[in-house]
Amino acid sequence: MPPQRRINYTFLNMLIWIIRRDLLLAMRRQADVLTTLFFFIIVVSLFPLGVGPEMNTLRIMAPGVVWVAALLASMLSLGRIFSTDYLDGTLEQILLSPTSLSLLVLGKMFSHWLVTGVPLVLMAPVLGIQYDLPANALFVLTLSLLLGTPILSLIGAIGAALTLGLRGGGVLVSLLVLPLYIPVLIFGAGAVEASIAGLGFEAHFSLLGAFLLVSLVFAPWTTAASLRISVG
Amino acid sequence: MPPQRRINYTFLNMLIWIIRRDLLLAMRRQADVLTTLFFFIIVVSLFPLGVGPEMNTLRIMAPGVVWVAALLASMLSLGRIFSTDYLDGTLEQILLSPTSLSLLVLGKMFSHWLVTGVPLVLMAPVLGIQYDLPANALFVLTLSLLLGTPILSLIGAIGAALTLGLRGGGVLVSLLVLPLYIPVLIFGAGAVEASIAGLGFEAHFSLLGAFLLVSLVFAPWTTAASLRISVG
Amino acid sequence: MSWNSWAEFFSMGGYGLYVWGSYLVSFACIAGEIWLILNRRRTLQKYLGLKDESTTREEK
Amino acid sequence: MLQGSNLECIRGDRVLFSGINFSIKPGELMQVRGPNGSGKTSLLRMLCGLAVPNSGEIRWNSSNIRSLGEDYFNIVTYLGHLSGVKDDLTAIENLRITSALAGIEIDEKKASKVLQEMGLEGRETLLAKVLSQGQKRRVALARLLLARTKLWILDEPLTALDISAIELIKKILEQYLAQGGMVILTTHQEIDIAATATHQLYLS
Amino acid sequence: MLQGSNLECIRGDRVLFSGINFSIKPGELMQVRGPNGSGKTSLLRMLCGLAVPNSGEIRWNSSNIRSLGEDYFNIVTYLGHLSGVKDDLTAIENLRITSALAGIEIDEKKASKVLQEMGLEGRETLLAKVLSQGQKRRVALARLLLARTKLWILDEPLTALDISAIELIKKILEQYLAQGGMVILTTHQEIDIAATATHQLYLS
Amino acid sequence: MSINWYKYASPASFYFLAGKMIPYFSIVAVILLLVGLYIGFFVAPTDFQQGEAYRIIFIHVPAAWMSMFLYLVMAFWSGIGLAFNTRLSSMVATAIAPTGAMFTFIALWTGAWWGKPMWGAWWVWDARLTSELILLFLYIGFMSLQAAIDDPRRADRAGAIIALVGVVNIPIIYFSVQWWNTLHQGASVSVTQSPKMAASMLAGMLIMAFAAWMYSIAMILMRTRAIILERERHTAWVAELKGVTGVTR
Ligand code: HEM
Ligand SMILES: Nc1ncnc2c1ncn2[C@@H]1O[C@H](COP(=O)(O)OP(=O)(O)OP(=O)(O)O)[C@@H](O)[C@H]1O
Ligand SMILES: Nc1ncnc2c1ncn2[C@@H]1O[C@H](COP(=O)(O)OP(=O)(O)OP(=O)(O)O)[C@@H](O)[C@H]1O
Ligand SMILES: [Mg+2]
Ligand SMILES: [Mg+2]
Repeated sequence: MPPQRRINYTFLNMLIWIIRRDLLLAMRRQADVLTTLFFFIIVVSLFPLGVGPEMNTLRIMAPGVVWVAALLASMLSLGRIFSTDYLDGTLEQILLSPTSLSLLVLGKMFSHWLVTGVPLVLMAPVLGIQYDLPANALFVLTLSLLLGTPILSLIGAIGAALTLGLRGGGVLVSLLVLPLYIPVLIFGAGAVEASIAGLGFEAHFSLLGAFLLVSLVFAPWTTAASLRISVG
Repeated sequence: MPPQRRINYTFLNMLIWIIRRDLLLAMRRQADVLTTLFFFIIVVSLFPLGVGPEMNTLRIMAPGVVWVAALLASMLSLGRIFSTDYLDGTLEQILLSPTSLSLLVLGKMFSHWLVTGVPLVLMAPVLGIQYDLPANALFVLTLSLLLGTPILSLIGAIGAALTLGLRGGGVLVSLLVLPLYIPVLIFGAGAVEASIAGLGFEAHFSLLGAFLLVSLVFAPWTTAASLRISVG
Repeated sequence: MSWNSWAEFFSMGGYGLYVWGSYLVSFACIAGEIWLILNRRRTLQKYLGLKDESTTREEK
Repeated sequence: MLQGSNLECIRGDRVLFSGINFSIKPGELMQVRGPNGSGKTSLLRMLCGLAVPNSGEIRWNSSNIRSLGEDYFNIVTYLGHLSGVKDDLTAIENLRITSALAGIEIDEKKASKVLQEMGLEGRETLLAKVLSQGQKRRVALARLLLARTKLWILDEPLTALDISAIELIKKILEQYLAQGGMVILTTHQEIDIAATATHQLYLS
Repeated sequence: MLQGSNLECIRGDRVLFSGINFSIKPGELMQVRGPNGSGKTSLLRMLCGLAVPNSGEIRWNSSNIRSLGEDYFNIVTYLGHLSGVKDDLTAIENLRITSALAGIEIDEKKASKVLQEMGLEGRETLLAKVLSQGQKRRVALARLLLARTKLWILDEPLTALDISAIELIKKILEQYLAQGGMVILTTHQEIDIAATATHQLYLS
Repeated sequence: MSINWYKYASPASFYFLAGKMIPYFSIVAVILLLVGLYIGFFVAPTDFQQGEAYRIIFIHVPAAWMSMFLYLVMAFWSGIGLAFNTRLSSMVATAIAPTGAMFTFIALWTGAWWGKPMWGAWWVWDARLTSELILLFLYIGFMSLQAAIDDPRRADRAGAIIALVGVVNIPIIYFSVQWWNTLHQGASVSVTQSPKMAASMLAGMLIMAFAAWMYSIAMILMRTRAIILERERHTAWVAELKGVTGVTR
């Protein structure tokens, strides 16, 4: 006879607790949030230094560069989703929590996006100005990041979970995750390029939206399974 | 009366031990070495995806992109120089070693370069071909990386030492280190661009060489001091 | 240089947006900094229970 | 009632243990003993569902714990080598969050009362990273005072604790056992805990 | 002879200890005692030169250890909470490298002999990450069998060790003391070590 | 009259000394600012090339100067703190960083708002602009590093190292215009050459620069005082302050 599930907590409550916790941790380490953002800014600002100051070249590169930088910034912060929890044993406790693990994982993904994705979205227009993008393209760029960054957090978490506890996981995770990021990159940057070229970008956006939905459904579940494998 | 220094080890011996150790660890974790390399390859290969397949644009971007990728790859692997040693207490033992700490640190920097820098240098010509660079430029690209990557390891170690044990250090280190990497990037990529444009690149190279010498002299010492601060 | 009217002064020969855009933001930054410092001091005073701006003490 | 039958654990080329059988009823204590490396930690991780035995079965009231899934975690509290205390949270926050994850929500006042019982008075609002080894461990153990589970699995709970803390843990365990809880414990330190029955499981 | 005079340690708002004075001579043992969080670890890290006291002075044969610089590390061996055992190296490699860093080069045969003395027979070529908690600790402690330093500073060396290992450590320490070594030790477990003189330093 | 410098090197004495000096610096800063703005907007003539847009110079150049100068001062004091273990100098260095970062930001901002009408772009990847941007990153790096470390002694020393290493950037900014041939104009104020601009423009710029300097000193002193209080809150002299009401004691 399986035991009765206690009722003094609800699923939603759990979700809120885990998000609150992760945001609290992020607050404690404001440096974390700020540094992901600055990493993004710095990478975007590095390219002109390597490539040279010619504005026409830069304008062509802009969508690609901003998107690649967003991708890298988001990827680099993946380490933090699970590894600190793993190292200090909190993850074991999360795995042993009497709630759906997928739900807790979804909460962690959401707070990861709040902490790393949203600042990038907000910062993107300013960086676009550095590359002299027209207002219209800036708008599309921001919107494409808004749609795309959650996908990065969702998919990235799978990789982070799989590489947990492996030394050098930080780089291994990029190897696993980047191939999955590539479609997001292509359609994200593609939308902006299309809008610069004066073409429609709706097709790109609907593809991004579809990716988002698919990963929203599958990623938490897959990540939960990966965690059980990595820790077990 | 200070005690007699024992003579059953020499400075050189120590240096060899620490390099051997770090290479052994890298062998055990081949994934680490390979993944830095693959990161480099993937970043370089991502750009054409983000920017579009136009060969002329790509050729202009090539030196910048390869250099930025090398810089990021090297930077991302900085975490490994000290942090694993810090977490398992080996670093304390290194700090308590009766040899010059700067020397041990130099050994660690050297093996970091062997493991991360050298593969990039070897790989660069192949990637340059992807971007349709002429043979001459490929040669200069490789040479510039050969001169530049040791600087990245040397300077990077300072940042890694300073951020030791700080959560979110992985990204904080990039904030500290990237501004210092920028001159290397400018002159490294500049040399290649000059050679593509048919201009002389000797000036760039001698500046890179000067940077290398300066950092070779100051970086080990500064890093040793930073380590004592971070662990103390 | 003398301006013929306030309107001319504010338009800055057509560059009003840029000139005032620069000055306004700069002074906003300065004001912000001053506010931050004063606020920091106020919080500290409350926390430490200091009664007043005690800037001096009797030299012995 | 927790039952293990014919449990086996293989690590690398080595059979750590095999043919392990036991059963514990409410109010009973099981001490897992054995020298370093005999497989105590490995066994405990199987019992709490983090690892899977190479062969054999673990049953809770005659249903396999695998089949219980997440419901099993309503029954068991595990405390491992790693204490699950986050360095960047204060003691209070740590306790509130770990117990929330275990399904028990408490407010700050309650949390700080529990921490005081664990001898952390005056440290409740310090970040855990500045706490000493033993203090961290106390924060982790405070969770036991709140747990309403039926089975506690504790891997070396006494590590880093001073004598007064060990006394405290002993009292907590005895009280829990008296109320019908079950405890599975490893420790290299001698500790004498009163229970309805004390099983000794020797691994070697 | 190691002397501490008037040592003070401040962490955050708290004075952990102040006015600590002691001196140890060859053959003597000092046990640092005190409840969790009383500052034992902090004191030991000062004594081995990893941290700097907030005030006061630590002298080795009447010269300040700061002024000795790296020479001091020829005198002292420190073993902390963290054992300094690398997960990705085998037990043998770990031992060879840590002792090389301390200035003592040994070959594989010697290393494996020392590990066997520490009760790790058959585990010498396993990667440390698969070793149990106690086995890892033994690998770390093996270094003591090779050390030729005059002062050992040990922070909770007995953590995770089983009874036979504790006996072994006790024997090693007694032999070292008999040969004129000095030992500074913290532990929450009772252990009775024979020495020319045993100082007790209480922190609270 | 001889001043006992050592006395003022103790945070406690400095706290009171700074408290006395802040009003003077503030007043001088305000006066200079008003005079400078008056000259800038009402005395200096219209530039024949740039029209009125050049009036941004009166804030842009002082801010750019201060951004570099303050970095040097910060690196100097943190270096002193590192070498001689003087707490006060490290605190001053910590106090300088936010003001320096603010001036760097102002230089970037005003530069951008000047560049749009003059060059037609908010931003170009010119050497000087780039290195000023790097300077902002250096300030932010310094501040984030210190913020990430809880133990103030450790934070001081770690910050000092990064500040000193970053000093290499300053000559790069200053000479970048000579090294690379780019859009941004070179130095128009130089000790060796006679000035190339109208005397009233020059005067306005210099006066504004002094105003910025005085302002910085006042801000830094105020921030240092706050830092002193935060760090020394457990000492006897801070405890003594608790009963104090203003000057009356
Ligand atoms: C974001 C853009 C800009 C940045 C970061 C920037 C940065 C700087 C810096 C660091 C200095 C001081 C260097 C020195 O005195 O040697 C400076 C001075 C100056 N800048 Fe800019 N600047 C920017 C845009 C502009 C623009 C658009 C103009 C005018 C068209 C301009 C005109 C000047 C002038 C006239 C000086 C004074 C040079 C001197 O007299 O020494 N700047 N700027
Ligand atoms: N891949 C492997 N090959 C050989 N032996 C292995 C391997 N992985 C683990 N082991 C052995 O398995 C055992 C793990 O034991 P475990 O951690 O469960 O011990 P324990 O009883 O908890 O010991 P302790 O008292 O030290 O905590 C160790 O003896 C270790 O050497
Ligand atoms: N920033 C801080 N603010 C207040 N207290 C602090 C701070 N940092 C450290 N402490 C206190 O300093 C003490 C550190 O003690 P230490 O680790 O030396 O203890 P210990 O005697 O080794 O204890 P244990 O027996 O648990 O290992 C703890 O009591 C901790 O709470
Ligand atoms: Mg164990
Ligand atoms: Mg301790």
